[in-house]
Amino acid sequence: MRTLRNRYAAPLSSAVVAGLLLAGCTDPTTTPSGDDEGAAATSSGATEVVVATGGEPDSFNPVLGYARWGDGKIVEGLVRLGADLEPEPVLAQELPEVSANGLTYTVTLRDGVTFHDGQELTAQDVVATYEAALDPENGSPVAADLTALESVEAVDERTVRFTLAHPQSAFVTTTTLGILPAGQVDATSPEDVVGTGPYQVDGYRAGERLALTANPDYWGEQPEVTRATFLFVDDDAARAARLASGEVDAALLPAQALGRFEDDGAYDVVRRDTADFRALVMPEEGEVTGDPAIRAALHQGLDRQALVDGALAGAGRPAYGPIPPEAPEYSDVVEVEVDPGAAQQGLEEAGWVEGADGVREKDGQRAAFTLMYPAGDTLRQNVALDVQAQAAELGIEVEPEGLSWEAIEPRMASDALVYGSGNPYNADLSTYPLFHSSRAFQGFDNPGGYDSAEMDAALEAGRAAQEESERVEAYATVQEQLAQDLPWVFLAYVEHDYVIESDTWEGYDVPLVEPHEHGLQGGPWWNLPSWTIAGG
Amino acid sequence: MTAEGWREVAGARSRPWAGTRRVVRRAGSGPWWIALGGLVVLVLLLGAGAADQRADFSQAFLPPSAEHPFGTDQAGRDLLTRSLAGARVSLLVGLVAALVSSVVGVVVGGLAGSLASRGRGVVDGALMRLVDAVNALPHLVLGIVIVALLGPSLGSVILSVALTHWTTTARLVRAELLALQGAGFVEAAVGAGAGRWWVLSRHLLAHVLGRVVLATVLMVPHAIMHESALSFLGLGLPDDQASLGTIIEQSRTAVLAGHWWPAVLPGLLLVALSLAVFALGERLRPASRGRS
Amino acid sequence: MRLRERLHPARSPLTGLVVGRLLLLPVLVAAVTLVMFALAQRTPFDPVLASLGERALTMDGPTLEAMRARVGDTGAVQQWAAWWGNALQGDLGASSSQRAPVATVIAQRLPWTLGLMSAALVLAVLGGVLVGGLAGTRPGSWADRLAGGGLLSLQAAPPFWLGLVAVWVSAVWLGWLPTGGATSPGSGAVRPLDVLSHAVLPVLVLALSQLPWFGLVVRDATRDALAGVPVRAGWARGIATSRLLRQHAVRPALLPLVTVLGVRVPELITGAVLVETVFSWPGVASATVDSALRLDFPLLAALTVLTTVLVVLGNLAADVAYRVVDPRVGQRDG
Amino acid sequence: MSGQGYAEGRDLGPPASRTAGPGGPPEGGPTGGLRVSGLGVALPDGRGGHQTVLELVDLRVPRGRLVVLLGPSGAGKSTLLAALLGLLPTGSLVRGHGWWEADGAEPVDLVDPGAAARERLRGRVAAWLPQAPVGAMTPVLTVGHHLTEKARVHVPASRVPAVVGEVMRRHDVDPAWRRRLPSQLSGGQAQRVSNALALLGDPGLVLADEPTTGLDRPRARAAADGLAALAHDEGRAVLVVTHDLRLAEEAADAVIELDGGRSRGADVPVGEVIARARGASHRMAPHATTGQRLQAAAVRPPAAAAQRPDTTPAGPGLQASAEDPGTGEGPGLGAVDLTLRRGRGTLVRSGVTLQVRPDRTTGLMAPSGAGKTTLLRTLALLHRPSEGQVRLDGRPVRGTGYAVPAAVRRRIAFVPQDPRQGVDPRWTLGRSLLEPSRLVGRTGDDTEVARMLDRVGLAPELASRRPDEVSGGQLQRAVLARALALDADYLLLDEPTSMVDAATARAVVRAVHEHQHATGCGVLVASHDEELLRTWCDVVVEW
Repeated sequence: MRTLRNRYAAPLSSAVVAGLLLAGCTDPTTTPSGDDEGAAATSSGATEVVVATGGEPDSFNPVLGYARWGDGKIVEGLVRLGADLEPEPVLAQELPEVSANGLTYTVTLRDGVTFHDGQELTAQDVVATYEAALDPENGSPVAADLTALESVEAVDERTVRFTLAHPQSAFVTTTTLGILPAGQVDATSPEDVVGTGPYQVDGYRAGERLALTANPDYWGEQPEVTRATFLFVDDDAARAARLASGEVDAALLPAQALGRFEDDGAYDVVRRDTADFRALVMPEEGEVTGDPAIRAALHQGLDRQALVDGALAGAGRPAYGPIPPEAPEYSDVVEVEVDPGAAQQGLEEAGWVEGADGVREKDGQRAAFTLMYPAGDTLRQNVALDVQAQAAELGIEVEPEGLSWEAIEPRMASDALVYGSGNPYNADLSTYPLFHSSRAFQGFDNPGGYDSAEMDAALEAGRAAQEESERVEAYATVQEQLAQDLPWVFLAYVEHDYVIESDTWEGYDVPLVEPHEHGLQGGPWWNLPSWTIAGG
Repeated sequence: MTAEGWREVAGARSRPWAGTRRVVRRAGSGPWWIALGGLVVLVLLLGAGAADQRADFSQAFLPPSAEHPFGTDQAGRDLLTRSLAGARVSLLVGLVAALVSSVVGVVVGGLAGSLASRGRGVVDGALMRLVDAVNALPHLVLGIVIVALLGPSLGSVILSVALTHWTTTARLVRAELLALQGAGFVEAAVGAGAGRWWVLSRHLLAHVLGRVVLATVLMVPHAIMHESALSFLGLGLPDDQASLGTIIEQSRTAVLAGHWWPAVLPGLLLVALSLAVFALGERLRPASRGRS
Repeated sequence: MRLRERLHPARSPLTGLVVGRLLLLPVLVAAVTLVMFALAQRTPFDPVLASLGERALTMDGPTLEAMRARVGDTGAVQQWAAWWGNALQGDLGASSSQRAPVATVIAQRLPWTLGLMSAALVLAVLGGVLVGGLAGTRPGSWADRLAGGGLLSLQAAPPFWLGLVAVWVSAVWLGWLPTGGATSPGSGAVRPLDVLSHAVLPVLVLALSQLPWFGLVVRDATRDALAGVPVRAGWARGIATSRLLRQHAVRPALLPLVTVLGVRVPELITGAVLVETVFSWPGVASATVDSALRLDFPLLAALTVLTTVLVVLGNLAADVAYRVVDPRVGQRDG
Repeated sequence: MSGQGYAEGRDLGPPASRTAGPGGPPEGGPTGGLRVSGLGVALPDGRGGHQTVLELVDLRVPRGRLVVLLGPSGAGKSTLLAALLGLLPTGSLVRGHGWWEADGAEPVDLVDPGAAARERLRGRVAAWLPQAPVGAMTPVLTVGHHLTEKARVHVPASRVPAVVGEVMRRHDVDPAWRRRLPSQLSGGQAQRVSNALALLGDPGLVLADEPTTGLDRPRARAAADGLAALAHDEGRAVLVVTHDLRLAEEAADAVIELDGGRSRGADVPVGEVIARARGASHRMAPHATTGQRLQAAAVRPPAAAAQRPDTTPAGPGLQASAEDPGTGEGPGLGAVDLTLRRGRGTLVRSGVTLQVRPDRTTGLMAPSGAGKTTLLRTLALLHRPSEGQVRLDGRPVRGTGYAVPAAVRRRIAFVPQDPRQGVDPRWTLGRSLLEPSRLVGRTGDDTEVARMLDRVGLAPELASRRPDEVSGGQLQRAVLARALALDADYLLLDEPTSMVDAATARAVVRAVHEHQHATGCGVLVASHDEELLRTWCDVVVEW
């Protein structure tokens, strides 16, 4: 090969390098505002953090659903919900003043707050942001929270008044919506999203990363961690790999991938309780799934704790209803003593008797149904597999089937589905869309087509309640109805697991109960601005 | 031949080309090919009854042992059983896709070949441009598009593989037909008064079919590869019809947690399966090699 | 006969080839996209769900239904014509999965894919020539058998599996090679050394997945050359054996290799799709998968057109190279 | 075995005699040369056994002499050269020796000098002029590369350019060709490059393999002269293997015949050997009437036949005036003013007119590539002429292949050159042989097949074998048997003896003769073998 090497080796190897450099040098993905020198100058370890979260949020505009619970680091709402789920004022000077009839909420804005671009926060900005969320053209998911809001107006430069069509006891929790400058409410790219938060955007690559730096003009306390980079890594495996190779300091990881990190002292595993439930949607129309005896048998016979220990690898807790025990609306009426024997007996009594193949039958109908789950979601797949195994013990045949959401949607009326949702903040949101008959088969709302007049009345009462006690009572009825009709079989609240480099930062371990949505906002970095540097 | 006086020339074995003859003779023979071919049968037989395994999460991620030679997966299912079932799915998808694409290829190639020989060069030209066109498509990307738009299912995976791979067969059949038109034995039959049907049924069919069978078998590993790639990308078969690609895809996270077996061992089985089918094709090759 | 002459007017075969293929290209691209639009029409493909992505699941039901009602049902051909109308004016639409204009996505990601593919191709060719040449010049030896078996097995190994094994080895055992992305996440800058260290595994795996084919081609061609008259004639002329193997056996084998590089473009793209996915390489190939998984139709259509063009140009380059490099081709009868 | 054989070889010692061959070396010239004694070669047959190709060959080629080794295709001529050059396939067995005696030095055995000695010898003693010069050069390397590389074998790097320049001048190689690839050279240019390449380093022995194949007369003569000059002017020992009698006649100092693996005629004058080779046609046992005509044909001067058939009726045979073969009129299979093209229109030949008459044997002599096969296929109604007509008994036949009525097609039988192509590889020979009769509805049986095989001298057992289970010669005869079974009026044979040994050739000719005698069919034989045609045919057309 001598001649070959002599003559071609140099150009070839330089071609390899050149090919890569070509890719590198012409890399247009850095934003022009991306400040490389700054990055180099402040590379003092602990003041910077690199986080791998799940997929990129669909939008960084709060109007389009970003930071729905007011925990955005870039944008801030009038109020936010603390770790104890109590609202606390942020851009509002204090919590909203509610009129006696419960129809007007008046908010006075905090003084001296400026947006990242230097504009001062005014009432007009608040009004514009809420109006954009209400505009059906925007298709804002926040609109669902604001169904009661009739109008919003600026009383003066510093005062905003919300007028409701009907009383809504939980309205304060919806004023968490992040406020944008009036002229920029339709921003789509994160670079255009200008907030008032402790961090501002300092570089963004679509689908890859978002870099934040501390906002020097922040109205509140300056964060100790001055730079944070969020990597959007959809793939659990890739996230684990990048954490293992030391590229990132913290990451969201499924319980199955924790293995090595749990034993490794260099990492701290943060496990958060959640209101993020998984449940089986039992369609009303299904011959088997609609049968009360079958539902009751599953409700009583499925061992939630075994499911948590197995399918969830311990990262979860049993769930019996949509409202988590931490919430004031929670009622223990939904809870059940797991007893497979009693469940079987109930089936026998209802006429479901064991057939030749071990599957029960009633009037020629086999106790068998298909359980759909979104393909690629390992966790829901595991839940489905565990349900299959446990149901088989009861004599019920469950056939899991992984499908795309497109394929799932048209079959929701007939086939059971592993559903995930839930939030600890707002009982209305975690029940009304799922169980009110008017929402049957609207998008992914009320997927089983559950229809009960008592339930509808209770949901409406809960929504309209002004007094805390009134609301708690209404949701007690809701949960009673759920326990009675069992339209869904609730299985578990999934715990969210995060891995973070240990002994570098402090203050991230707060007793937070997370909602279904997590990633950029949730996790240990939920309160990133109040982290402190360890030993510092 | 007189036995005495003959000798081998000294140093002949060290000539640069000395090995070429041996290699040609050895190609396609040898017991290990047969052993690998047996693997295919084994997979088909053993994979048959292994589909319905219940999850048992207490047995999750057991490393390979005597009881579970491939270990267990995240749901505590025996990976060997699952891999064999997955291999059967992969093999069936590969076979059906290869068959479908061969049928399309035979129809197009047969049409082009017989029309070309009757002087209908325009149709032949058009069909061959079509073949060029399909060949010019990036197979996996097209497969991704088809599966994405039709929704992931057995049918769309087979379709996406078949639609992109029939061109090889079409070219082969056409070329074979054209070559056979000029083959001495066909001309001899024509000269002896044979008609088209006689030549087609007595001579051409057997030759072309032999080639097509070979091409089909050799296409199976390729189709398996495509299927597993699609499944791996999350665009292939759903988890409950797990093929080897799906199993490997589901094990990606586990690998990082130190559970290497769910990804590595089914992958090895996939390699062995492809090699086995390929070897089977190589065994068929001399049998279907008619001329030359 | 006359028709044939009209179809193939007298012109240099090379120009004819190039012109013919370039004429075929727009037709092909138009046909492919039309098929895509037609497929999209008769499938569960829901443009609203596609554009909303994950948001659809948490979105208020009535809002979602309202959006669906607003999306009019137009025919595939109209959609197709509209898409092309916009595309030809430079507007490729907006990608919902990447949240950026399609043109921007491609401009940002294409260099990464081209860099990965070209580096891998160079390595694969070098490795293939080395292994294939070594094996081919020693037919029947243990080195030949080892190389042959190894190449065949490697060829049977799916690239994504090779990638997984590489990740396992480097992340679990070695721990010092990055296994994802193209740049270190901490900094916004693109530093050559940083990119190189990130590129090691993807490039190696992609090269490894392409290498067997080159290796086998070179091995067979070398073996053929070795069995041919020129090698014997050279040997009889007294040329030293090592030189004979290099110049008269391996070198002729490089000719077919060079000329068929272009044909490998589809396989290279296939490999790039899988490797980019495994290693989170920010190229167009992984974007293809993303766009398909999220039914990001504008991006998917644009990327399909892009890859089709790449493959056609690759094939064309191969044919041209074949004719330019190999003087024998032009002289063959018919 | 090899070690022992090698030792025995040594024990025999170098030959005692160093006297030059017949005629002696030129005065003052170098002495020595090649002396092959008792050489036998057995090649591996691919099934673990060996096939003896050379039985016992003795010959000597003194320096300054050109010796021609004559023999039909497949006689083992090339094997002899391979043995001397060390190019025998792996696993071949040899016996005997090929001594090379240089001035006063210890004689070396070229056949089996031992591995170490071979390394010293190759490229220095013997120059090989292969049959096709282009095919023997590596296609991707330039002429200059080839020459430089060869020069470096012999001289230090500093002298290479000078040596290459010198050898290019000597062999008339234009300096502009240095940058060309072998495929960019014309036949004549390639020949000169090949000579320069072979003779660089001044080897004493030149081994030329079929140097006139594919050349027309003038170029063949030039090639022969060139070879003669190598011997006579430059004092090398030149051994030429060929089946070209004219080459032997024109250039040889001595002619040796190779038949059945044995050499003959070393001690006989050239003229006698050639005459005997010419006369070898009697071995073909023609039937009586043809035999008489042969005598006349044999004495006809060769040049008389070298006229273009389109200008004058060619081949003025015995009854040339009575049987003008050029009109296409009257009974017979006629080609009238045909223009033949092949592939996508490459012109092969135009203005071809020829008549095959019943009960006559017409010969068509032409070098390879002249279009014989195209003409025969046209006459067999398998190939469409671009212009002109094929006439059967005076009436034009329209169309080709399926378009021609089956009855008309069956009147003409065509035997292609390569028998391997001629039968369906999946069918047994018996089934192939019965195809003609099955096509007309008869169901032939084993006895019919046996009779057909017997006609061409084959055993009935062959009926159950497939084509790859019989030898080329057997297959050739089987294909002929099938053609004969058609009972066609015209039999067209394409190079019937080029790929078979002498015995098969004789059997083929005998079978055709007997068939013609029995049926009175017209026969057209196309061949490049002048001797075969001259001794067999009534009329010979030369292209």
